[in-house]
Amino acid sequence: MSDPTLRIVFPADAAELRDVRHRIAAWAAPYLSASDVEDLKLAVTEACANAVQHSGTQEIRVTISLDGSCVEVVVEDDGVYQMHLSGVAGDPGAHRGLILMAAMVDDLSLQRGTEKRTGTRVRLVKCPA
Amino acid sequence: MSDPTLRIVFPADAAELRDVRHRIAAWAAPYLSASDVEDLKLAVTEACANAVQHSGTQEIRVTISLDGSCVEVVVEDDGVYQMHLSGVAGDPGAHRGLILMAAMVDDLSLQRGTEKRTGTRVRLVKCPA
Amino acid sequence: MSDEAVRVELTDGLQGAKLSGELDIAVYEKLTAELAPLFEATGDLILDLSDVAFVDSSTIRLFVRLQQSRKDTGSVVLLRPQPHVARVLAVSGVGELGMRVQDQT
Amino acid sequence: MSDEAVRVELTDGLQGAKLSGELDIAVYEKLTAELAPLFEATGDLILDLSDVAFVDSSTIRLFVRLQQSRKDTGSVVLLRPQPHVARVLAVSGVGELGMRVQDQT
Ligand SMILES: Nc1ncnc2c1ncn2[C@@H]1O[C@H](COP(=O)(O)OP(=O)(O)O)[C@@H](O)[C@H]1O
Ligand SMILES: Nc1ncnc2c1ncn2[C@@H]1O[C@H](COP(=O)(O)OP(=O)(O)O)[C@@H](O)[C@H]1O
Repeated sequence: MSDPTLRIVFPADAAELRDVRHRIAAWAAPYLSASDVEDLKLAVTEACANAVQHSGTQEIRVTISLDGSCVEVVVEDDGVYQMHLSGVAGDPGAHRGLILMAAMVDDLSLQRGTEKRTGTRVRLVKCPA
Repeated sequence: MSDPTLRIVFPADAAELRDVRHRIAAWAAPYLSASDVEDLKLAVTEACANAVQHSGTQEIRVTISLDGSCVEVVVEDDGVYQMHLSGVAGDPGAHRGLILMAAMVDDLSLQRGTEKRTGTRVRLVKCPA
Repeated sequence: MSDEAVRVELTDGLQGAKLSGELDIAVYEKLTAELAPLFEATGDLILDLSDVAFVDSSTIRLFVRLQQSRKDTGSVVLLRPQPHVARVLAVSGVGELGMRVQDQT
Repeated sequence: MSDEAVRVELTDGLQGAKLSGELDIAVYEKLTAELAPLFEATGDLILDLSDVAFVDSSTIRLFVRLQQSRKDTGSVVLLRPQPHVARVLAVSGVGELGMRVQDQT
Protein backbone atom coordinates (compact mmCIF):
# COMPACT_ATOMS: atom_id res chain seq x y z
CA MET A 1 0.00 0.00 0.00
CA SER A 2 1.17 3.51 -0.72
CA ASP A 3 1.76 5.87 2.18
CA PRO A 4 -1.28 8.11 2.18
CA THR A 5 0.36 10.94 4.15
CA LEU A 6 -0.55 14.36 2.74
CA ARG A 7 1.50 17.47 3.34
CA ILE A 8 0.10 20.92 2.60
CA VAL A 9 2.40 23.94 2.74
CA PHE A 10 0.76 27.32 2.32
CA PRO A 11 1.34 31.03 3.01
CA ALA A 12 0.04 32.31 6.35
CA ASP A 13 -3.04 33.97 4.88
CA ALA A 14 -6.58 33.56 6.22
CA ALA A 15 -7.88 33.23 2.67
CA GLU A 16 -6.11 29.86 2.42
CA LEU A 17 -7.96 28.24 5.31
CA ARG A 18 -11.01 27.25 3.35
CA ASP A 19 -9.03 25.34 0.76
CA VAL A 20 -6.89 23.68 3.45
CA ARG A 21 -9.86 22.35 5.41
CA HIS A 22 -11.49 21.07 2.24
CA ARG A 23 -8.39 19.10 1.38
CA ILE A 24 -8.17 17.76 4.94
CA ALA A 25 -11.83 16.74 4.78
CA ALA A 26 -11.38 14.96 1.45
CA TRP A 27 -8.38 13.06 2.78
CA ALA A 28 -10.07 12.06 6.05
CA ALA A 29 -13.44 11.09 4.55
CA PRO A 30 -12.63 7.38 4.03
CA TYR A 31 -11.53 6.98 7.65
CA LEU A 32 -14.02 9.02 9.69
CA SER A 33 -17.77 9.64 9.88
CA ALA A 34 -19.10 12.79 8.25
CA SER A 35 -19.65 14.35 11.66
CA ASP A 36 -16.09 13.51 12.79
CA VAL A 37 -14.76 15.04 9.57
CA GLU A 38 -16.59 18.27 10.44
CA ASP A 39 -15.01 18.23 13.91
CA LEU A 40 -11.57 17.79 12.39
CA LYS A 41 -12.17 20.59 9.85
CA LEU A 42 -12.95 22.96 12.69
CA ALA A 43 -9.96 21.93 14.81
CA VAL A 44 -7.59 22.30 11.85
CA THR A 45 -9.09 25.66 10.91
CA GLU A 46 -8.60 26.94 14.46
CA ALA A 47 -5.00 25.71 14.65
CA CYS A 48 -4.17 27.32 11.31
CA ALA A 49 -6.04 30.51 12.20
CA ASN A 50 -3.90 30.83 15.33
CA ALA A 51 -0.74 30.47 13.27
CA VAL A 52 -2.02 33.13 10.85
CA GLN A 53 -3.10 35.53 13.58
CA HIS A 54 -0.56 35.11 16.35
CA SER A 55 2.68 33.46 15.23
CA GLY A 56 4.13 35.87 12.69
CA THR A 57 5.05 32.91 10.50
CA GLN A 58 5.43 33.19 6.72
CA GLU A 59 4.25 29.70 5.92
CA ILE A 60 2.21 27.01 7.61
CA ARG A 61 2.72 23.28 7.17
CA VAL A 62 -0.12 20.84 7.66
CA THR A 63 0.45 17.10 7.61
CA ILE A 64 -2.33 14.52 7.72
CA SER A 65 -1.68 10.84 8.24
CA LEU A 66 -3.05 7.73 9.88
CA ASP A 67 -2.15 6.81 13.45
CA GLY A 68 -3.57 3.33 13.85
CA SER A 69 -7.27 3.70 13.10
CA CYS A 70 -7.16 7.41 13.98
CA VAL A 71 -6.45 10.40 11.79
CA GLU A 72 -3.59 12.64 12.90
CA VAL A 73 -3.13 16.22 11.73
CA VAL A 74 -0.05 18.25 12.63
CA VAL A 75 -0.05 22.02 12.09
CA GLU A 76 3.34 23.74 12.26
CA ASP A 77 4.42 27.34 11.97
CA ASP A 78 7.81 29.05 12.31
CA GLY A 79 6.78 31.58 14.94
CA VAL A 80 6.92 32.21 18.67
CA TYR A 81 3.96 31.35 20.87
CA GLN A 82 2.36 34.53 22.20
CA MET A 83 1.73 34.19 25.91
CA HIS A 84 -0.20 37.40 26.25
CA LEU A 85 -3.81 37.34 25.18
CA SER A 86 -4.63 40.19 22.90
CA GLY A 87 -8.03 41.31 21.79
CA VAL A 88 -10.87 43.62 22.39
CA ALA A 89 -11.76 44.71 25.88
CA GLY A 90 -14.42 42.68 27.61
CA ASP A 91 -15.39 40.57 24.62
CA PRO A 92 -16.85 37.48 26.28
CA GLY A 93 -16.85 35.50 23.02
CA ALA A 94 -13.14 35.88 22.37
CA HIS A 95 -10.36 33.34 22.86
CA ARG A 96 -12.38 30.21 22.25
CA GLY A 97 -10.00 28.63 19.71
CA LEU A 98 -8.05 26.34 22.02
CA ILE A 99 -11.19 25.27 23.86
CA LEU A 100 -12.94 24.42 20.59
CA MET A 101 -9.92 22.44 19.39
CA ALA A 102 -9.85 20.47 22.64
CA ALA A 103 -13.56 19.71 22.30
CA MET A 104 -13.30 18.58 18.66
CA VAL A 105 -10.55 15.97 18.83
CA ASP A 106 -9.61 13.00 20.99
CA ASP A 107 -6.07 14.14 21.59
CA LEU A 108 -4.64 17.65 21.38
CA SER A 109 -0.99 18.54 21.85
CA LEU A 110 0.50 21.98 21.73
CA GLN A 111 4.25 22.38 21.67
CA ARG A 112 4.94 26.04 21.69
CA GLY A 113 7.56 27.92 19.74
CA THR A 114 9.95 30.01 21.83
CA GLU A 115 12.60 32.60 20.93
CA LYS A 116 15.20 29.86 21.34
CA ARG A 117 13.35 27.17 19.44
CA THR A 118 10.88 28.81 17.10
CA GLY A 119 7.86 27.09 15.64
CA THR A 120 4.62 26.11 17.36
CA ARG A 121 3.41 22.60 16.64
CA VAL A 122 -0.20 21.54 17.19
CA ARG A 123 -1.12 17.88 16.92
CA LEU A 124 -4.77 16.89 16.54
CA VAL A 125 -5.90 13.27 16.66
CA LYS A 126 -9.42 12.20 15.72
CA CYS A 127 -10.47 8.61 16.22
CA PRO A 128 -13.50 6.87 14.70
CA ALA A 129 -16.38 6.62 17.18
CA MET B 1 20.42 6.86 41.18
CA SER B 2 16.95 6.30 42.56
CA ASP B 3 13.96 6.98 40.34
CA PRO B 4 12.66 10.29 41.56
CA THR B 5 9.14 9.88 40.11
CA LEU B 6 6.47 11.11 42.53
CA ARG B 7 2.86 10.01 42.38
CA ILE B 8 0.15 11.88 44.28
CA VAL B 9 -3.35 10.41 44.48
CA PHE B 10 -6.00 12.57 46.10
CA PRO B 11 -9.78 13.00 46.31
CA ALA B 12 -11.32 15.39 43.77
CA ASP B 13 -11.73 18.25 46.20
CA ALA B 14 -10.67 21.83 45.57
CA ALA B 15 -9.27 22.06 49.09
CA GLU B 16 -6.52 19.59 48.07
CA LEU B 17 -5.09 21.75 45.30
CA ARG B 18 -2.92 23.88 47.51
CA ASP B 19 -1.13 20.93 49.03
CA VAL B 20 -0.71 19.27 45.63
CA ARG B 21 0.93 22.28 44.03
CA HIS B 22 3.24 22.71 47.01
CA ARG B 23 4.43 19.13 46.67
CA ILE B 24 4.89 19.58 42.91
CA ALA B 25 6.88 22.76 43.55
CA ALA B 26 9.11 21.08 46.13
CA TRP B 27 9.82 18.20 43.74
CA ALA B 28 10.55 20.43 40.74
CA ALA B 29 12.68 23.00 42.59
CA PRO B 30 16.06 21.30 41.92
CA TYR B 31 15.40 21.15 38.19
CA LEU B 32 13.74 24.46 37.31
CA SER B 33 14.14 28.16 38.07
CA ALA B 34 11.87 29.66 40.72
CA SER B 35 9.87 31.40 38.03
CA ASP B 36 9.45 28.19 36.01
CA VAL B 37 8.30 26.42 39.17
CA GLU B 38 5.60 29.07 39.58
CA ASP B 39 4.49 28.49 35.99
CA LEU B 40 4.28 24.77 36.61
CA LYS B 41 2.33 25.26 39.85
CA LEU B 42 -0.27 27.27 37.97
CA ALA B 43 -0.55 24.78 35.09
CA VAL B 44 -0.94 21.85 37.49
CA THR B 45 -3.50 23.73 39.58
CA GLU B 46 -5.57 24.50 36.47
CA ALA B 47 -5.43 20.91 35.23
CA CYS B 48 -6.48 19.57 38.64
CA ALA B 49 -9.16 22.25 39.02
CA ASN B 50 -10.69 21.15 35.71
CA ALA B 51 -10.79 17.55 36.90
CA VAL B 52 -12.44 18.69 40.15
CA GLN B 53 -14.97 20.95 38.44
CA HIS B 54 -15.84 19.20 35.20
CA SER B 55 -14.94 15.51 35.15
CA GLY B 56 -17.08 13.98 37.90
CA THR B 57 -14.09 11.91 39.00
CA GLN B 58 -13.69 10.60 42.54
CA GLU B 59 -9.93 10.75 42.63
CA ILE B 60 -7.18 12.54 40.75
CA ARG B 61 -3.73 11.12 40.05
CA VAL B 62 -0.76 13.41 39.52
CA THR B 63 2.62 12.06 38.47
CA ILE B 64 5.77 14.15 38.26
CA SER B 65 8.95 12.86 36.66
CA LEU B 66 11.92 13.92 34.56
CA ASP B 67 11.78 13.81 30.77
CA GLY B 68 15.37 14.50 29.74
CA SER B 69 16.18 17.85 31.32
CA CYS B 70 12.50 18.78 31.45
CA VAL B 71 9.93 18.17 34.18
CA GLU B 72 6.82 16.29 33.12
CA VAL B 73 3.58 16.31 35.09
CA VAL B 74 0.64 14.09 34.16
CA VAL B 75 -2.79 14.77 35.66
CA GLU B 76 -5.37 12.00 35.25
CA ASP B 77 -8.99 11.68 36.26
CA ASP B 78 -11.60 8.95 35.68
CA GLY B 79 -14.24 11.17 34.09
CA VAL B 80 -15.62 12.16 30.73
CA TYR B 81 -14.45 15.34 29.02
CA GLN B 82 -17.28 17.88 28.92
CA MET B 83 -17.56 19.38 25.46
CA HIS B 84 -20.10 21.99 26.39
CA LEU B 85 -18.84 25.06 28.13
CA SER B 86 -20.85 25.86 31.18
CA GLY B 87 -20.73 28.99 33.23
CA VAL B 88 -22.23 32.31 33.87
CA ALA B 89 -23.74 34.34 31.05
CA GLY B 90 -21.43 36.82 29.41
CA ASP B 91 -18.59 36.50 31.85
CA PRO B 92 -15.62 37.66 29.79
CA GLY B 93 -13.10 36.37 32.33
CA ALA B 94 -14.35 32.78 32.30
CA HIS B 95 -12.83 29.74 30.59
CA ARG B 96 -9.22 30.82 30.76
CA GLY B 97 -7.87 27.57 32.24
CA LEU B 98 -6.71 25.85 29.07
CA ILE B 99 -5.21 29.05 27.69
CA LEU B 100 -3.28 29.64 30.91
CA MET B 101 -1.98 26.07 30.91
CA ALA B 102 -0.82 26.44 27.31
CA ALA B 103 0.97 29.67 28.18
CA MET B 104 2.70 28.22 31.26
CA VAL B 105 4.37 25.11 29.85
CA ASP B 106 6.46 24.16 26.83
CA ASP B 107 4.30 21.24 25.84
CA LEU B 108 0.66 20.60 26.70
CA SER B 109 -1.27 17.48 25.74
CA LEU B 110 -4.89 16.80 26.45
CA GLN B 111 -6.27 13.34 25.84
CA ARG B 112 -9.91 13.49 26.65
CA GLY B 113 -11.98 10.91 28.43
CA THR B 114 -15.03 9.68 26.54
CA GLU B 115 -18.01 7.50 27.52
CA LYS B 116 -16.24 4.58 25.87
CA ARG B 117 -12.81 5.23 27.33
CA THR B 118 -13.18 7.29 30.48
CA GLY B 119 -10.45 9.35 32.03
CA THR B 120 -9.00 12.65 30.82
CA ARG B 121 -5.22 12.85 30.82
CA VAL B 122 -3.35 16.15 30.75
CA ARG B 123 0.39 16.15 30.24
CA LEU B 124 2.40 19.27 31.08
CA VAL B 125 6.09 19.58 30.23
CA LYS B 126 8.24 22.41 31.55
CA CYS B 127 11.82 22.75 30.34
CA PRO B 128 14.61 24.83 31.92
CA ALA B 129 15.10 28.12 30.08
CA MET C 1 -11.15 33.36 -2.44
CA SER C 2 -13.32 32.51 0.54
CA ASP C 3 -15.01 35.87 0.30
CA GLU C 4 -16.91 35.03 -2.81
CA ALA C 5 -18.53 32.10 -1.11
CA VAL C 6 -20.11 34.16 1.68
CA ARG C 7 -23.35 36.09 1.41
CA VAL C 8 -25.24 38.32 3.81
CA GLU C 9 -28.83 39.39 3.12
CA LEU C 10 -30.30 41.78 5.65
CA THR C 11 -34.01 41.30 6.20
CA ASP C 12 -36.37 44.23 5.85
CA GLY C 13 -36.75 46.31 8.99
CA LEU C 14 -33.39 45.17 10.34
CA GLN C 15 -34.83 42.24 12.25
CA GLY C 16 -32.07 39.97 11.12
CA ALA C 17 -30.14 38.49 8.25
CA LYS C 18 -29.66 35.37 6.25
CA LEU C 19 -26.04 34.19 6.10
CA SER C 20 -24.67 31.73 3.55
CA GLY C 21 -21.39 29.99 2.99
CA GLU C 22 -18.40 29.21 5.14
CA LEU C 23 -17.79 31.64 7.98
CA ASP C 24 -14.21 31.91 9.22
CA ILE C 25 -11.59 34.57 10.00
CA ALA C 26 -11.09 35.24 6.28
CA VAL C 27 -14.60 36.73 6.11
CA TYR C 28 -14.87 38.12 9.65
CA GLU C 29 -14.29 41.75 8.60
CA LYS C 30 -16.65 41.48 5.66
CA LEU C 31 -19.36 39.93 7.83
CA THR C 32 -18.92 42.56 10.54
CA ALA C 33 -19.19 45.34 7.95
CA GLU C 34 -22.28 43.92 6.29
CA LEU C 35 -24.00 43.26 9.60
CA ALA C 36 -23.10 46.73 10.95
CA PRO C 37 -26.67 48.10 10.76
CA LEU C 38 -27.87 45.30 13.03
CA PHE C 39 -25.57 46.48 15.83
CA GLU C 40 -27.67 49.65 16.03
CA ALA C 41 -31.05 47.92 16.11
CA THR C 42 -32.89 46.77 19.24
CA GLY C 43 -35.08 43.75 19.99
CA ASP C 44 -34.65 40.17 18.85
CA LEU C 45 -32.38 39.53 15.91
CA ILE C 46 -32.95 36.50 13.74
CA LEU C 47 -29.95 35.05 11.94
CA ASP C 48 -30.95 32.41 9.41
CA LEU C 49 -28.09 29.91 9.36
CA SER C 50 -29.69 27.24 7.17
CA ASP C 51 -27.23 27.86 4.34
CA VAL C 52 -24.17 28.22 6.56
CA ALA C 53 -21.81 25.31 5.95
CA PHE C 54 -19.07 26.16 8.45
CA VAL C 55 -18.52 28.33 11.52
CA ASP C 56 -15.38 28.88 13.59
CA SER C 57 -14.50 30.66 16.83
CA SER C 58 -14.48 34.05 15.10
CA THR C 59 -18.09 33.45 14.06
CA ILE C 60 -19.03 32.69 17.66
CA ARG C 61 -17.29 35.87 18.70
CA LEU C 62 -19.28 37.86 16.14
CA PHE C 63 -22.56 36.34 17.34
CA VAL C 64 -21.63 37.16 20.93
CA ARG C 65 -20.88 40.77 19.94
CA LEU C 66 -24.28 40.99 18.28
CA GLN C 67 -25.90 39.57 21.41
CA GLN C 68 -24.06 42.14 23.55
CA SER C 69 -25.32 44.93 21.30
CA ARG C 70 -28.92 43.94 22.18
CA LYS C 71 -28.34 45.28 25.70
CA ASP C 72 -31.25 43.30 27.21
CA THR C 73 -33.74 44.52 24.56
CA GLY C 74 -33.78 41.09 22.98
CA SER C 75 -31.84 38.02 21.96
CA VAL C 76 -29.93 36.81 18.98
CA VAL C 77 -31.91 33.90 17.56
CA LEU C 78 -29.82 31.43 15.55
CA LEU C 79 -32.26 29.84 13.13
CA ARG C 80 -32.05 26.38 11.54
CA PRO C 81 -28.34 25.66 11.86
CA GLN C 82 -27.12 22.51 10.11
CA PRO C 83 -26.33 19.74 12.63
CA HIS C 84 -22.57 20.27 12.81
CA VAL C 85 -23.04 24.04 13.07
CA ALA C 86 -25.55 23.48 15.88
CA ARG C 87 -22.95 21.33 17.61
CA VAL C 88 -20.31 24.08 17.47
CA LEU C 89 -22.85 26.57 18.84
CA ALA C 90 -23.70 24.21 21.70
CA VAL C 91 -20.09 23.46 22.53
CA SER C 92 -19.32 27.19 22.56
CA GLY C 93 -22.02 27.78 25.13
CA VAL C 94 -23.99 30.37 23.12
CA GLY C 95 -27.00 29.50 25.26
CA GLU C 96 -25.21 30.60 28.39
CA LEU C 97 -24.51 33.88 26.63
CA GLY C 98 -28.20 34.64 26.12
CA MET C 99 -28.67 33.48 22.53
CA ARG C 100 -31.34 31.04 21.36
CA VAL C 101 -30.93 28.29 18.79
CA GLN C 102 -34.24 27.51 17.04
CA ASP C 103 -35.52 25.35 14.21
CA GLN C 104 -38.65 27.48 13.63
CA THR C 105 -39.43 31.18 13.77
CA MET D 1 -7.52 23.82 54.61
CA SER D 2 -6.68 26.44 52.01
CA ASP D 3 -9.32 28.70 53.46
CA GLU D 4 -7.36 29.48 56.55
CA ALA D 5 -4.52 30.84 54.51
CA VAL D 6 -6.59 33.50 52.76
CA ARG D 7 -7.47 36.89 54.20
CA VAL D 8 -9.53 39.78 52.91
CA GLU D 9 -9.42 43.21 54.58
CA LEU D 10 -11.79 45.77 53.12
CA THR D 11 -10.42 49.31 53.24
CA ASP D 12 -12.47 52.06 54.82
CA GLY D 13 -14.97 53.68 52.49
CA LEU D 14 -15.08 50.64 50.23
CA GLN D 15 -12.33 51.88 47.96
CA GLY D 16 -10.72 48.50 47.86
CA ALA D 17 -9.27 45.59 49.77
CA LYS D 18 -6.06 43.94 50.74
CA LEU D 19 -5.90 40.26 49.81
CA SER D 20 -3.45 37.78 51.29
CA GLY D 21 -2.59 34.16 50.70
CA GLU D 22 -3.11 31.73 47.86
CA LEU D 23 -6.15 32.45 45.69
CA ASP D 24 -7.63 29.47 43.86
CA ILE D 25 -11.00 27.78 43.30
CA ALA D 26 -11.01 26.48 46.87
CA VAL D 27 -11.43 30.04 48.13
CA TYR D 28 -13.38 31.54 45.21
CA GLU D 29 -16.72 31.50 47.05
CA LYS D 30 -15.23 32.88 50.24
CA LEU D 31 -13.47 35.66 48.33
CA THR D 32 -16.61 36.54 46.39
CA ALA D 33 -18.63 36.70 49.61
CA GLU D 34 -16.11 38.86 51.44
CA LEU D 35 -15.69 41.21 48.49
CA ALA D 36 -19.47 41.47 47.96
CA PRO D 37 -19.76 45.08 49.25
CA LEU D 38 -17.26 46.20 46.60
CA PHE D 39 -19.56 45.04 43.80
CA GLU D 40 -22.01 47.75 44.89
CA ALA D 41 -19.47 50.56 45.04
CA THR D 42 -18.53 52.87 42.16
CA GLY D 43 -15.26 54.48 41.11
CA ASP D 44 -11.78 53.01 41.15
CA LEU D 45 -11.20 49.95 43.28
CA ILE D 46 -7.76 49.26 44.66
CA LEU D 47 -6.83 45.65 45.36
CA ASP D 48 -3.57 45.36 47.23
CA LEU D 49 -1.99 42.12 46.03
CA SER D 50 1.40 42.48 47.71
CA ASP D 51 0.71 39.54 50.05
CA VAL D 52 -0.90 37.32 47.43
CA ALA D 53 1.32 34.31 46.76
CA PHE D 54 -0.74 32.58 44.07
CA VAL D 55 -3.56 33.35 41.63
CA ASP D 56 -5.36 31.07 39.17
CA SER D 57 -7.93 31.48 36.41
CA SER D 58 -10.77 31.74 38.93
CA THR D 59 -9.00 34.72 40.51
CA ILE D 60 -8.76 36.39 37.10
CA ARG D 61 -12.44 35.71 36.60
CA LEU D 62 -13.26 37.34 39.94
CA PHE D 63 -11.17 40.42 39.10
CA VAL D 64 -12.94 40.66 35.73
CA ARG D 65 -16.32 40.48 37.46
CA LEU D 66 -15.25 43.30 39.80
CA GLN D 67 -14.12 45.34 36.80
CA GLN D 68 -17.47 44.73 35.08
CA SER D 69 -19.29 45.92 38.20
CA ARG D 70 -17.57 49.31 37.83
CA LYS D 71 -19.70 49.98 34.74
CA ASP D 72 -17.35 52.69 33.40
CA THR D 73 -17.28 54.60 36.71
CA GLY D 74 -13.70 53.50 37.31
CA SER D 75 -11.15 50.73 37.07
CA VAL D 76 -9.94 47.89 39.18
CA VAL D 77 -6.37 48.73 40.16
CA LEU D 78 -4.20 45.71 40.96
CA LEU D 79 -1.56 47.01 43.32
CA ARG D 80 1.95 45.65 43.86
CA PRO D 81 1.57 42.08 42.61
CA GLN D 82 4.56 39.80 43.17
CA PRO D 83 6.44 39.12 39.91
CA HIS D 84 4.86 35.77 39.12
CA VAL D 85 1.40 37.08 39.96
CA ALA D 86 2.04 40.06 37.69
CA ARG D 87 3.00 37.61 34.96
CA VAL D 88 -0.29 35.70 35.27
CA LEU D 89 -2.21 38.96 35.16
CA ALA D 90 -0.35 40.03 32.02
CA VAL D 91 -0.80 36.68 30.28
CA SER D 92 -4.52 36.78 31.08
CA GLY D 93 -4.86 40.13 29.37
CA VAL D 94 -6.34 41.99 32.34
CA GLY D 95 -5.15 45.21 30.72
CA GLU D 96 -7.31 44.59 27.69
CA LEU D 97 -10.22 44.16 30.08
CA GLY D 98 -9.82 47.65 31.52
CA MET D 99 -7.86 46.91 34.69
CA ARG D 100 -4.61 48.58 35.70
CA VAL D 101 -1.62 46.92 37.30
CA GLN D 102 0.38 49.40 39.42
CA ASP D 103 3.33 49.40 41.76
CA GLN D 104 2.32 52.63 43.51
CA THR D 105 -0.97 54.18 44.51
N1 LIG E 1 0.33 29.26 16.64
C1 LIG E 1 0.40 30.20 17.60
N2 LIG E 1 1.42 31.09 17.62
C2 LIG E 1 1.49 32.05 18.57
N3 LIG E 1 0.59 32.19 19.56
C3 LIG E 1 -0.45 31.35 19.61
C4 LIG E 1 -0.61 30.32 18.65
N4 LIG E 1 -1.74 29.63 18.96
C5 LIG E 1 -2.26 30.21 20.06
N5 LIG E 1 -1.50 31.26 20.46
C6 LIG E 1 -1.73 32.10 21.67
O1 LIG E 1 -2.77 31.48 22.43
C7 LIG E 1 -3.85 32.40 22.63
C8 LIG E 1 -5.17 31.65 22.72
O2 LIG E 1 -5.56 31.16 21.47
P1 LIG E 1 -7.10 30.83 21.18
O3 LIG E 1 -7.65 30.03 22.31
O4 LIG E 1 -7.17 30.18 19.84
O5 LIG E 1 -7.85 32.22 21.19
P2 LIG E 1 -7.63 33.53 20.28
O6 LIG E 1 -6.89 33.10 19.05
O7 LIG E 1 -9.01 34.01 20.00
O8 LIG E 1 -6.88 34.48 21.16
C9 LIG E 1 -3.73 33.39 21.49
O9 LIG E 1 -4.34 34.61 21.81
C10 LIG E 1 -2.22 33.51 21.35
O10 LIG E 1 -1.71 34.39 22.32
N1 LIG F 1 -10.64 17.19 33.21
C1 LIG F 1 -11.73 17.59 32.55
N2 LIG F 1 -12.85 16.82 32.56
C2 LIG F 1 -13.96 17.20 31.91
N3 LIG F 1 -14.06 18.33 31.18
C3 LIG F 1 -13.00 19.16 31.12
C4 LIG F 1 -11.78 18.83 31.79
N4 LIG F 1 -10.89 19.82 31.54
C5 LIG F 1 -11.53 20.72 30.76
N5 LIG F 1 -12.80 20.34 30.50
C6 LIG F 1 -13.77 21.07 29.65
O1 LIG F 1 -13.07 22.09 28.98
C7 LIG F 1 -13.66 23.37 29.24
C8 LIG F 1 -12.63 24.48 29.24
O2 LIG F 1 -11.80 24.41 30.37
P1 LIG F 1 -11.02 25.70 30.86
O3 LIG F 1 -10.35 26.35 29.70
O4 LIG F 1 -10.11 25.28 31.96
O5 LIG F 1 -12.12 26.71 31.38
P2 LIG F 1 -13.24 26.55 32.55
O6 LIG F 1 -12.78 25.44 33.43
O7 LIG F 1 -13.24 27.88 33.22
O8 LIG F 1 -14.52 26.28 31.81
C9 LIG F 1 -14.39 23.17 30.56
O9 LIG F 1 -15.46 24.09 30.70
C10 LIG F 1 -14.89 21.74 30.43
O10 LIG F 1 -16.07 21.70 29.62
